[in-house]
Amino acid sequence: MVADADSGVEASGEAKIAALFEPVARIYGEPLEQLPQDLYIPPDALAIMLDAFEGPLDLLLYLIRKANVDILDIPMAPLTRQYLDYVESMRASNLELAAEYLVMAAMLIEIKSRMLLPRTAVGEGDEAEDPRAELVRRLMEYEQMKLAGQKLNDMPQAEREFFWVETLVEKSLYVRHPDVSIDDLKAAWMAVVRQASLNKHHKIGREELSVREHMGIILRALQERGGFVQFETLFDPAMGVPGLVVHFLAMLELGREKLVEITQTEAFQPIYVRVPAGGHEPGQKRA
Amino acid sequence: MDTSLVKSVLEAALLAAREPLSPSDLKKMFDETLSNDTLRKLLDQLREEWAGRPLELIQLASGWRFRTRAEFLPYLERLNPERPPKYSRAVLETLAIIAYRQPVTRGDIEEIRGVAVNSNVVKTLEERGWIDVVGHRDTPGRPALFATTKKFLDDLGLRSVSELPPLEQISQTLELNHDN
Amino acid sequence: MDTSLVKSVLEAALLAAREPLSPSDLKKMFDETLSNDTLRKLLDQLREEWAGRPLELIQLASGWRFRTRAEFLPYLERLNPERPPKYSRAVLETLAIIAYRQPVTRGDIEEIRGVAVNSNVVKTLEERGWIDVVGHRDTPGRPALFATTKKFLDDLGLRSVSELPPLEQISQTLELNHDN
Repeated sequence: MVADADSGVEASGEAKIAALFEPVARIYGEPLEQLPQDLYIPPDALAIMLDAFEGPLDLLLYLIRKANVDILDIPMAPLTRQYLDYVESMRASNLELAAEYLVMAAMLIEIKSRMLLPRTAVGEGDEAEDPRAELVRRLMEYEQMKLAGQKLNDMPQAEREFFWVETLVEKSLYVRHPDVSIDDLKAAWMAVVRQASLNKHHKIGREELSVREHMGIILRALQERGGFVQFETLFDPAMGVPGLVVHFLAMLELGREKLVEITQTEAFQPIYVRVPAGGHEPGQKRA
Repeated sequence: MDTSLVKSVLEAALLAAREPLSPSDLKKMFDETLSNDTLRKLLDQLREEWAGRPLELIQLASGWRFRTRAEFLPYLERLNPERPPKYSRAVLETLAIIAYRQPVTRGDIEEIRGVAVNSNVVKTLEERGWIDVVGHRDTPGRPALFATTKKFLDDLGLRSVSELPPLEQISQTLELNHDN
Repeated sequence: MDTSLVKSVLEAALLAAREPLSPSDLKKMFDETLSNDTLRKLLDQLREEWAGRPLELIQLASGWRFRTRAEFLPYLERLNPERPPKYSRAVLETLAIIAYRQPVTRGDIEEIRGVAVNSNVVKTLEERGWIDVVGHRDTPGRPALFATTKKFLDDLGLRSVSELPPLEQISQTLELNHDN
């Protein structure tokens, strides 16, 4: 099995074979079945010819199409003679001939001889099968696939007729932050508590947690407003009574922890809340 | 989420993707559930918005993708001197048989073409990612069954094998066959 | 050649290119000579036309190319999710201490955890916008007091710190754990 030995890249194509055959047809100007026996094709050209055909079916199709005969009623005798002429010329030129060509030659001869015999019906009502039927079926299927291959080749193909769009995505432009859930936080806090065995002496309840949050709120407000404000201005009635109570407790806790100084010059005078001495520099973020 | 933002996200994703994006890929980007209808409508709108522009949004076997319009090829090909090779007739015929008759064994291909199939031909198509082995026929030797891939359809801009060009009705006689 | 066609060709090439395209690459596509000025003007026009859209045309050392705008990256990321990054134990514990014991100094955190607090840990949380300095304790060195921010509450879906799981519950869980 030697035919079809290509690596996928177009070698010479049909143009060459057409060029080869055209002068022959013109010189003799007759239908193919009457081509002379001594048709001479130079060995070099034969090699190209063999390359140009994709096998015996391709060669047969070429001969049939060239002769413009009905594929359903192939004149077997001239076709076989034609085919054998080519195969013989190739053999005479010592070209290595693929086995398929010889198998096809045998097949053609067999069909031709069966054509000479009277046909016998296989069963009642059955029409005797034409000895050419299988060959015709194969030729037609092959031709269909050959044309389909050309059509596929004619279709627009990615990277040949069009290009896919694939614009740059610079992942570094987006930093993905880790997700933290309340459960993660709880687990972390439990680990801290367990590790420090704080669970006995550092009970922090729900209320106390809001107190601690409000401590932050007061400190933040104080910082935003220059570190010295009147006590009442830190209380927003919108907080509601429970909110105001927690806020007040937070204020007391801040005082106890010496995080703020709460001052009043004398009774009934305004109360001031301020960042403890040592001063607060506005805009300062870190100590 | 604002519809025009959803559309912009879809556009950004489709312009940046290395592969066609399926509807389920596209929906994955949003917290809110996007119905198939809405998605389809937005994709159609995008396609229309790009109508007079250099790209076209097309639907392929494996999803949606933007590609350059064919009329820009003469310019763009000057940028990419390296192009996919032209395939030989052996490769094209083998591809056609696999595409139209799939799944087929190498033996089936040889039967139709009437010649042995060179292993380079199969390799060429496999390396292009256009065919692969989808199983084995339960006959002696358990020959591999070849079929075309999604990439083959994508590269040809097709949604399914049924969109392949219809097979030629073989005429009994051809007026003029070898006119090339 | 019509200017708007030249611009469309430039747009198609830049959208389809895998690599940045240099001015000389871009000029290669046209038979007519394109001056640097004209090219530059057309590229600037393209950049403006894409102003409100999901891509931006950027100029790099090696040439021009389209890039997905940063605000779309969070959506695109969901198409190929990478393993989500995680905070170290030190970061989580520090955050927990600040959340439950705010306002606290770094010294407080170190005392509770029993180890020094790496400044990267605090920086990580500050850069995330989850903690900030709300004041200074009036002790030598005036250490900064850290508290959690509104962004922290928003990001965790809390209305207030008091919605964090209360410690009673945690203690119970701990006791249960001790029983095992």
